[in-house]
Amino acid sequence: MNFDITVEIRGVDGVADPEGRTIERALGSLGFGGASQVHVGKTITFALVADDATVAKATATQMCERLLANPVIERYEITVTLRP
Amino acid sequence: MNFDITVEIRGVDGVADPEGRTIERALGSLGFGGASQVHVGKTITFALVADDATVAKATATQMCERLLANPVIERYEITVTLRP
Amino acid sequence: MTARIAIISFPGSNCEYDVAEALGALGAECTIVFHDATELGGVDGVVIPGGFAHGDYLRCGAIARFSPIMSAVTDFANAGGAVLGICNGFQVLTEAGLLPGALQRNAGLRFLCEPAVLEVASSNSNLTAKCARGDRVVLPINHGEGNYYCDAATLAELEENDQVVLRYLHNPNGSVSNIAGVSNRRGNVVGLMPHPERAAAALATSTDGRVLLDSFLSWALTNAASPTMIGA
Amino acid sequence: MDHDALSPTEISREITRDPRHIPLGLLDEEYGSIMEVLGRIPTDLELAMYSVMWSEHCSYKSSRVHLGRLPTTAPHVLVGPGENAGVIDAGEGIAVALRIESHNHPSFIEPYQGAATGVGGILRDIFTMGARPIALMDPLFLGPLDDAHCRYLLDGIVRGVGGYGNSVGVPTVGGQITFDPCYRGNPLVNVFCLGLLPVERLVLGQASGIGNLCVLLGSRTGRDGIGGVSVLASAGFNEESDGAKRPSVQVGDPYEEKRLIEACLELLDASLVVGIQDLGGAGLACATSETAARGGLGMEVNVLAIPRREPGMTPVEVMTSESQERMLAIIEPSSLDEVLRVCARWEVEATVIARVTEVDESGVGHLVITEGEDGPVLCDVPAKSLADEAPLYRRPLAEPANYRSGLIDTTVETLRSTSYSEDLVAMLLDPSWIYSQYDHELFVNTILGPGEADATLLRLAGPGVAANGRSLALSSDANPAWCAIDPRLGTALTVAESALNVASVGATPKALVNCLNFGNPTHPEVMWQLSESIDGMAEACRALDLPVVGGNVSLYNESQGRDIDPTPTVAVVGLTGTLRRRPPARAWQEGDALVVLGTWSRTLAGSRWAREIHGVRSGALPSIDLELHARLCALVATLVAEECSDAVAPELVHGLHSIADGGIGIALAEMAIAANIGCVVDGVNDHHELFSESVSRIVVATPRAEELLARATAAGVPGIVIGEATGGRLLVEGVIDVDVDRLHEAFTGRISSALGETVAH
Ligand SMILES: Nc1ncnc2c1ncn2[C@@H]1O[C@H](COP(=O)(O)OP(=O)(O)O)[C@@H](O)[C@H]1O
Ligand SMILES: [Mg+2]
Repeated sequence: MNFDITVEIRGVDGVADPEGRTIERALGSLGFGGASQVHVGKTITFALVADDATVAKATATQMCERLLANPVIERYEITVTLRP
Repeated sequence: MNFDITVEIRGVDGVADPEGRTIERALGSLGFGGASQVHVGKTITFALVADDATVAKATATQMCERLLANPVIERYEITVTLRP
Repeated sequence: MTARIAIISFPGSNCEYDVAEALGALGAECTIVFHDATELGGVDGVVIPGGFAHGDYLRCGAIARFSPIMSAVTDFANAGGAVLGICNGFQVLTEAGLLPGALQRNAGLRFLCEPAVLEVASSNSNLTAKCARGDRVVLPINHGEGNYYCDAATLAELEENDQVVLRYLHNPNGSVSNIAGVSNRRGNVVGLMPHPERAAAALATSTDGRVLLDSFLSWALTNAASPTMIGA
Repeated sequence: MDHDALSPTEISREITRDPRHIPLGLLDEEYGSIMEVLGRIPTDLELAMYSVMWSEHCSYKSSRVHLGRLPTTAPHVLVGPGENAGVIDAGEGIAVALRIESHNHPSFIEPYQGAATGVGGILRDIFTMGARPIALMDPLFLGPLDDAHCRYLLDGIVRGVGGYGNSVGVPTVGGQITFDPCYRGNPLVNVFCLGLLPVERLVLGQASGIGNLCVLLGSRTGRDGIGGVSVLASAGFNEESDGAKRPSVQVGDPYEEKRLIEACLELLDASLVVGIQDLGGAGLACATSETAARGGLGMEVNVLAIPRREPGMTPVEVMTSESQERMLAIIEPSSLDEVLRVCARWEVEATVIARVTEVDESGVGHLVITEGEDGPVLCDVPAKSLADEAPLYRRPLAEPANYRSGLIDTTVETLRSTSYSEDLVAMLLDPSWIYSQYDHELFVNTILGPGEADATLLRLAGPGVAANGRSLALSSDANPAWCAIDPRLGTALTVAESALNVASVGATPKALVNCLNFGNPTHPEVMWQLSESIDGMAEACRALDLPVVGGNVSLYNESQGRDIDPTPTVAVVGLTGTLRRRPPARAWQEGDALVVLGTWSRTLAGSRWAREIHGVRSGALPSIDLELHARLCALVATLVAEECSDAVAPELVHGLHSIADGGIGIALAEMAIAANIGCVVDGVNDHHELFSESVSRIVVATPRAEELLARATAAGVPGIVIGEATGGRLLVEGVIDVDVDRLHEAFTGRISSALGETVAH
């Protein structure tokens, strides 16, 4: 089966996010005052061939642990959807 | 009202995505054979105070047009959710 | 006559002193203008130097483009004044819409600090007016995001209008058509990734940057921005 | 807080009743000493502050008794060890600040951020002295490249050094790389920084002036790096606990640091600051107690005034957090408005968090921490007791059982290979994969950059310090293989090598800083190695007139109970006269005679050839005559200086390369690669002579061998002609025959081909 995988990667809570803070300041000075808690993360999308959704999720999890995310400072969230 | 905004930023078609290609190769050499079409994008999340969802979306769109995305190489997608 | 040059410094810029030294040695009178200023003063040319303006957060040059001084730089450029963006300055100029295209992460995904051999592709710009097409120069590159991109239509337009200023002989970063530097249509706004100011000092490995910087200074003096158009 | 002093029995009862010192890494005796100092049971905050300040990392409690044996003075030394950085007088009103530090354990846990924050930390040590940082170097020590995790670490560490150094706008102009299995589970990341200042801008990290304000500059305080010095830097690694140590990871923000540098230098130029201190290990606990102790006064801190990044932080977390990019400035109250204005312009947050207070009736300055302006007192301790009165340990020393037998083992001299050419090819390693990822040219100071010569040569100039024609030479060196065999002689050889490197670009060596990376100090063999190493360093520095102006000790470098090889890293800085031309580099010209100046040697003990090709690590290291070495350094510096100081170059020296690891073989190969010209050598008889690593010698390429040898003789330095530069092959009669192109390919490819593969955790 063909799956679409989306991995959202963000800093774990408590880790500084200097990029988010800088963007927040820039938005403020452009007059977008109402924005706060700006955070920047990474999204990795790919197609994956797997027997079923459980296997796809397990494979994606392994990929995150070994390569895609850095568990020391990042957490990740995986979404699996069947390809139409 | 308080909204959570998520802006997904990805390369426009035709722009090379060397990071995606490198990850794809790396996944392959780690033994994750089934992955293809790897793309890397950016996700910017923030909290926004706005009168209603339409205004929130309009404000976020302006932010993208002016600062968050560069139309020469990037396209963006905005998701607005009401804060519980 | 002495060319008066404004060198723009954003928080995070770091090559402003180097540019001032190199241009100063060629006889220019340089002032470092902080990004919060709103006026350039009476200058003949503007340089946006290398560095990491606003930390290069979000995208290189994206936030710098909104610094107060950038309105004055834009007016100066539109009035025909000589504007040169080096490395991060090139990124700022593309973000500000003063030059076409965009700069992306190096194809090899690594920062690169090394010499590059370049070929002058046009002498129709403030930077290369004193060079001939086909001249070779060696200049250091120093960037993580110098991979120039523009779509096919823009590229055709650049070629047609003679706006490709410099090309790499060996493409280090994946740039479209080996492009290392471009100009706007009039040739008064130029951006390049390599650092001519690093190839100018007496004991430097290469001194090829001098002819380019010298060209920029002469061009700035003879093609003064039309004052009536500034701020128009 | 008025209590009757606790009796010894009350103290020991308390230690067992409520052992809350244990998770903080304090020993029972140390907890007892704290109660003795205070005469009462400490509060939670006090105990936490003692635990970080009395950690090995902050207090040097195991090493301090030995460090005193190093020579630290010379007429040109303005500031020696004890301050944030050493400072020397470079003449003409210019001073040079230098310092080296390790960031070993954090880099193992998170290589990118560990290395990045290592760079951030050493930069603050330099600009806190009033100096503008103009150069970084990064000696690195990793496990072998064929190990995937080591490649992952190397990749992350190099990206981290570059990611921070490049963006903060300080060039990384040199460093070194060693691969050895002993670093597999404990890589070493040492970072050196050098800065320049007008002599009159020199400031010290002191809190002076009762009533003066302490302003915290820079980032907000978060929960990152809590207890980093006691949990991470002062204990070894073992598998189960690594995960638990992870919350200590700090994240660096080079953009914040860049603005902090500019803001601080502007404050100092405007004389708005009476003292300034960086926040590094142990965070505010360290910065407040050290500045108060150095100034001999007290300080009152309002912990609620400290801006936080996260809600719900406790006073203990706030005071011991190691959040990066923060500085503590001590200012007169009348300067406050101007200080805030300068900081606002650089978008640097600035908050008054404390004030300097007078001493009590017995002359003791107290560090008092309150919760709110007039709120409850959470801490009231003598500032000096935190900063200077940690227990000192004279830990037991023991010569390792195999030390003497190793020295007399002659196995190494019986080793043979089938092809010495192939050995040479296998030993070549070009670190350009590393330094091409670092900006090494910013400030247009770099005259001889990484890879061009034995030392980096920079103009003695930078923003705010105009070029005067003179220049600075820098070299960082370490050779753990030598030190594993004989830490005393090995360290002396390392110092000698570094001094000759600096001389070979025409400079006179002026000062040394060191980073002593060793294993677990509770192992008597490790303490013996440390003590021996310090003695070797002291001997060499005395003989070569090199004052030690600062350093850093990193202990507990071990994994799975195995200590790393003793790894003393040194960095030597030298000064040249006026340069009119680029000095000769590491190359030669067709037809040059090749001369070796210095001593001759045959022993293969400690050589890279013995270790890398045959896995043998024993034998007696080549000896060194330090007086001869000093003469050699002086001769080489003079010869090179003559090539670049006058209007017309004498052209007696076309190129040169000092001989150290890899011996004459590697020196010749690297010169041939750089020149793209081969050589024919008949003066090297066998593989002993080719790969021996005696450091008192240098290969010089000259068109006039007779004249060069006469100069050497006059200077009391031996020398011989070994061959000629010519052709396209490296030919050492009877030993080596290999094409220069092949050498070039092997040289440049080694790291990049290894790292071309996948870099996974
Ligand atoms: N091996 C050494 N040789 C000489 N001086 C040393 C050595 N190790 C540490 N020092 C000196 O001790 C002082 C305190 O060092 P350290 O605690 O690392 O500073 P910081 O508190 O800024 O991190 C420094 O001035 C340093 O130069
Ligand atoms: Mg310090």
